[in-house]
Amino acid sequence: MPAPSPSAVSAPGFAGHALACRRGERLVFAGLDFAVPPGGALVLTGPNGSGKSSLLRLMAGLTRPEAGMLAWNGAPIGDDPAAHRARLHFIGHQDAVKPVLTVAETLGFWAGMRGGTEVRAGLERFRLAALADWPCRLLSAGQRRRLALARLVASPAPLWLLDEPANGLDAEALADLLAAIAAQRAAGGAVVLSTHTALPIEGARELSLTAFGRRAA
Amino acid sequence: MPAPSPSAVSAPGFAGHALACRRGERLVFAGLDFAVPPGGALVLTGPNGSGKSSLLRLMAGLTRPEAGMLAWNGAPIGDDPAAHRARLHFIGHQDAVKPVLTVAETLGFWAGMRGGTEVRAGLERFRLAALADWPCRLLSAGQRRRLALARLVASPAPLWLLDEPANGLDAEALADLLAAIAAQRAAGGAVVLSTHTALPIEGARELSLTAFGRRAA
Amino acid sequence: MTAFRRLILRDLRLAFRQGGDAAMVVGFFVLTVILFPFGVGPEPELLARIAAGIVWVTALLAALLSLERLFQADWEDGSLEALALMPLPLEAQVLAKCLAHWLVTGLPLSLVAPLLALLLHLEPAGYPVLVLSLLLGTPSLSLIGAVGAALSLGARRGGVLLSLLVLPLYIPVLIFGVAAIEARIGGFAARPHLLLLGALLAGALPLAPLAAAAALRQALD
Amino acid sequence: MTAFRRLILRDLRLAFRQGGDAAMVVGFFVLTVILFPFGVGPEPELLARIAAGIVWVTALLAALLSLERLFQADWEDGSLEALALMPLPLEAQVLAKCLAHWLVTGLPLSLVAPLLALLLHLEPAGYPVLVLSLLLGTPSLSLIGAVGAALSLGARRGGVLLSLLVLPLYIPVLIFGVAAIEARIGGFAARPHLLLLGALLAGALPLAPLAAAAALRQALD
Amino acid sequence: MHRFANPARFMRLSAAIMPWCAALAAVLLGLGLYLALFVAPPDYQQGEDVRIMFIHVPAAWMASFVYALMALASAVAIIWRHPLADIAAQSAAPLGAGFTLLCLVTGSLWGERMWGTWWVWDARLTSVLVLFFLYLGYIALVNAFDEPGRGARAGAILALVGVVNLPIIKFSVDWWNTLHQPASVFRLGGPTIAPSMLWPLLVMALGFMLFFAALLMVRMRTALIAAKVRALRLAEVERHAAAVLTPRQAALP
Ligand code: HEM
Ligand SMILES: Nc1ncnc2c1ncn2[C@@H]1O[C@H](COP(=O)(O)OP(=O)(O)OP(=O)(O)O)[C@@H](O)[C@H]1O
Ligand SMILES: Nc1ncnc2c1ncn2[C@@H]1O[C@H](COP(=O)(O)OP(=O)(O)OP(=O)(O)O)[C@@H](O)[C@H]1O
Ligand SMILES: [Mg+2]
Ligand SMILES: [Mg+2]
Repeated sequence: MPAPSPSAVSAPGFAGHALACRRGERLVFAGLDFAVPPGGALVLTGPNGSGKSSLLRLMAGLTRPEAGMLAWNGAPIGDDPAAHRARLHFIGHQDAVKPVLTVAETLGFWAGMRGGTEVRAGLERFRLAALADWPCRLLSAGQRRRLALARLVASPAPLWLLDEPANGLDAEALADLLAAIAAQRAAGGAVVLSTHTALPIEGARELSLTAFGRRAA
Repeated sequence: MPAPSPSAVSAPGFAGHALACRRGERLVFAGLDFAVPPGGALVLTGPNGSGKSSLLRLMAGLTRPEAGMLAWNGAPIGDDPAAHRARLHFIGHQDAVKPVLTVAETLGFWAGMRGGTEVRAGLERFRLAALADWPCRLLSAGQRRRLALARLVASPAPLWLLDEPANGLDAEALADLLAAIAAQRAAGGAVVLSTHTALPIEGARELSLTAFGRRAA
Repeated sequence: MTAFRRLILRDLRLAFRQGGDAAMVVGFFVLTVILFPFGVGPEPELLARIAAGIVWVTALLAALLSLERLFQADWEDGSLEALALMPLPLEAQVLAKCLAHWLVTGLPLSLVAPLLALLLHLEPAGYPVLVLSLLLGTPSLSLIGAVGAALSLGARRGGVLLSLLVLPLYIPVLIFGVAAIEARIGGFAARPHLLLLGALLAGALPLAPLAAAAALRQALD
Repeated sequence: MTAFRRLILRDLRLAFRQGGDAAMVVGFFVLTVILFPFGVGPEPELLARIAAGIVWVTALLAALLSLERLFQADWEDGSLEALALMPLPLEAQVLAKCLAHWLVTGLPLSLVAPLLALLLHLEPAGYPVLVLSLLLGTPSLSLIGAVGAALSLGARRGGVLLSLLVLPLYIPVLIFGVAAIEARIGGFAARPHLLLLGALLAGALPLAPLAAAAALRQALD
Repeated sequence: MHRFANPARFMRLSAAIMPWCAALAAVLLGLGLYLALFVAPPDYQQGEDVRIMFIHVPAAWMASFVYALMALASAVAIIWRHPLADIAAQSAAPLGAGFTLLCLVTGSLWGERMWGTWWVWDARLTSVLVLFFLYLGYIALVNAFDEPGRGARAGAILALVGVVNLPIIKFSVDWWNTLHQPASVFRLGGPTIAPSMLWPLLVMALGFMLFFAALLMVRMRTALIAAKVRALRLAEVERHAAAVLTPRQAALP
């Protein structure tokens, strides 16, 4: 990956400079730079425990960087956390799906909390429309994952942070995800995702983390 | 997949004949046959919700088939459920890892419950030895998955039932898993696993489930 | 629908569908009050003496019981992370969750209390004050409990911590609640006690969500 | 180490490390008993009258409180599935889990009870019987509760159901437990009541694991 | 289809028996009420209040009897997996709860007259209350799962566990000294109740029993028909879904 210059932080899009992350007493990574222009995609790779999830949580503002800064269109995200929250979607390892709510209720809730109204579109994008009235308890692992991903479509947001979104998806659902990502980028949105399998995402930059926090060459 | 003849049920290894599975009031699949000889491997594929997990749970004896029978070396497993339990490993979608126990304690417990003593070997096989004294709360998603898989090595058993074991594993861990599977088969064990990504498992049969339970040609 | 109301609605739905943590409270409350006569004996005068205390202590335990999992379930399944990233400030979300919690615990509990007081032979004069004191006091229980629940999240000994943190804070609510009823039964004015309960609530209403939200943020860190 | 002992050890470890569900019980117990004087007033004679009842009712609630999650956590994270596939029969596993549960709830609770009885001015004559009755009664609470917890696993209103299912079955234990203490204090023999408690335990010991294991199997189905 | 073989026989049999059962119940209840209200003498102590007994006591007997029946059906359901047994247990539960409630209410009314209080925490009364909660718990448990099968199996286990309460109800008056009357009909050494009261009581009891039997059959028939409708509708949906989805599945690489 071409390391972005510090000036990338002031460019349009989402960027980070000299980031360091500490979990407990361990420094997971340090001196990390990245930049995702509007319409761009950044793919995080690296072995288990190298800090992909930690980096994504940091990007979402769930944790604070030990050092360095994150910026959106040049403005540090720490300056206005509410605005940052409003512009991002974060899908972590867990699906945030309640067994007793139906598929439509779940998606309606998460979309509605962000003022999104495209519930129907979300369900259809990930082929869940036929399951709309099932309680989520009945979903298979991949169906749950698709429901989590449907939030992306149901309430649009310019920045997507996806932690191993392809886990457990079948071939069709993977194609749906890739199509959704392509549409997001075409609309000028930015996508950051982590993965262990090669995903055919055109023109994506790759940021490869190593086990001890040094970026691979 | 070459459908096994009914006589396969009486052959050595693990086999099922005319299996049907009902979840709630839905028939997930019916009329399903399979056979895994000693040293063999069976790979379950199919879209999300096609019944791979349901089939694996059924093979484990966690649920009873709606119709049909399962046999080990020709003897129906229903005749001696205790013996069946003793000979199998089942790793589901969930990792059965407690956040407050350490890695070594977790593996020690699960192996010990089956009389297994190869805890060290399990940790090493999945490169967890360095993390042995970490509480599992600190593990990354892939590290947790590896810990679940380490049970396979820590207490040997002739039949492995693995539900999407490769999910979340990095390239190294995937190689570890494939090596463990190869060793198991070389020792005459049988392996059944489900997956959404193509895994290079030599000489494995594939059983492809479709959304409504008819086997694909 | 605003995000605030949506969150309340969702928590109510969860409570009614799985009941589990919150709606069980009324059942628990009723059964507990039924247990007491077994424990202390069935003499009506004795029961009447301790009726107000029993109803209030049970209300307190019921609230405590249901609060332990106020954030726990959301935390375990990743929902809390997602909620923390919603545009609605976490403080408002805590308030919404407390309100939902009160609607499925404090409110029905206050309404069912007279029935239980009847079983326990409480003096008739005490009824209106019993209901009033519960209506004023139980929201404070939910709010204070939320702080404890948030603090103990992810702590290694969540439960013990929760009760140790919260119960002492509950004591003033309990004291004023019971005092109001006893005052009325004894022929004195219940009003000062009720006003104090109101003051506690007025204090908890802005402070508790602030404290709980801060605790949640650092639990997610 | 046998699988049975290994399971006990693991449950004890979990209880001590995360405290949460089981170890909080003693704290809960102590605080509740402390709350009562606030609720019913501090007169020593009144407290002495109801001391045995309060201690027993609280023990019961504490058991109930901690039982809700006896199998729940294992169920949610896939451990229960794995346990059900272990060579050790599920009945034995239930017994092991009940034993572990009793060791972190019933046992400490029985041992700390005299202290609380002191706070409540229980007649000195009642102390040995208090401890004895708790030692005999609390294992039954764990066992009966395990059946309820297993039955309500995954049910739509787990919590309410659990108390609805279990509290009625707890009533006999409560009655005999209190009766034993009151008998001794009143100068009568406590022995028949204690024997009945023992009989309940002797009945629950083989039956409860059977019923609970059957319920667990069908919960996994 | 073997599962429907027995239910089909039940449907035929019950269709034949049920009307007779219901008619006989109506006659006996009418006769019993007439005997109880107009023929039986007032009690020398209780006066006219004693007439509550003719409702209270049969209701109390039925409360225990229905529970025992339910437990028996549950045992059959668990051991032989007989499809009718589950339905019988589930259909009986609300009826049993009704009888128990009737016993509690009439007992309460009677208590107000005789003991001057609606309710005392005495062992007999309490154990009946526990029985009522057991019924409620059973009904709640059976309906607490989305899959009917799971609820039925959980309920069966609970019904068996709750059997311990039956001897407590029966013997509570002997084991503890209570306000409540000890047994005077079903006791060693024969009834101690006057024949002029015994006969109306027995007629009422038989009437209650037949009334219960008729209602049970109605409820079981309804449950069976509902299950069949559900199965047919589900098969229809699945056929439809398969027809819609198969072409796309086939087109997959
Ligand atoms: C809510 C209060 C009451 C409850 C729950 C209750 C419950 C019962 C039960 C369960 C039985 C059946 C006993 C058996 O099968 O052996 C019974 C029988 C009876 N009860 Fe009550 N009862 C109540 C109040 C009363 C009162 C106030 C009276 C009258 C003073 C009364 C008089 C009787 C009599 C005479 C019998 C028949 C006893 C026999 O012949 O075996 N009950 N009651
Ligand atoms: N209790 C239930 N009642 C009704 N349907 C159920 C129930 N449990 C599961 N199902 C359905 O059964 C089907 C099979 O689920 P299963 O988990 O076996 O799928 P899977 O092949 O493992 O899918 P995935 O690849 O997503 O893990 C799914 O469509 C699921 O929704
Ligand atoms: N609270 C903590 N204290 C110490 N170390 C921690 C803590 N939380 C996480 N870690 C460690 O931080 C590292 C980074 O974890 P992270 O979850 O970001 O990895 P990851 O790249 O997402 O891995 P995976 O591919 O397995 O999901 C891991 O080694 C993990 O064990
Ligand atoms: Mg990760
Ligand atoms: Mg699956």
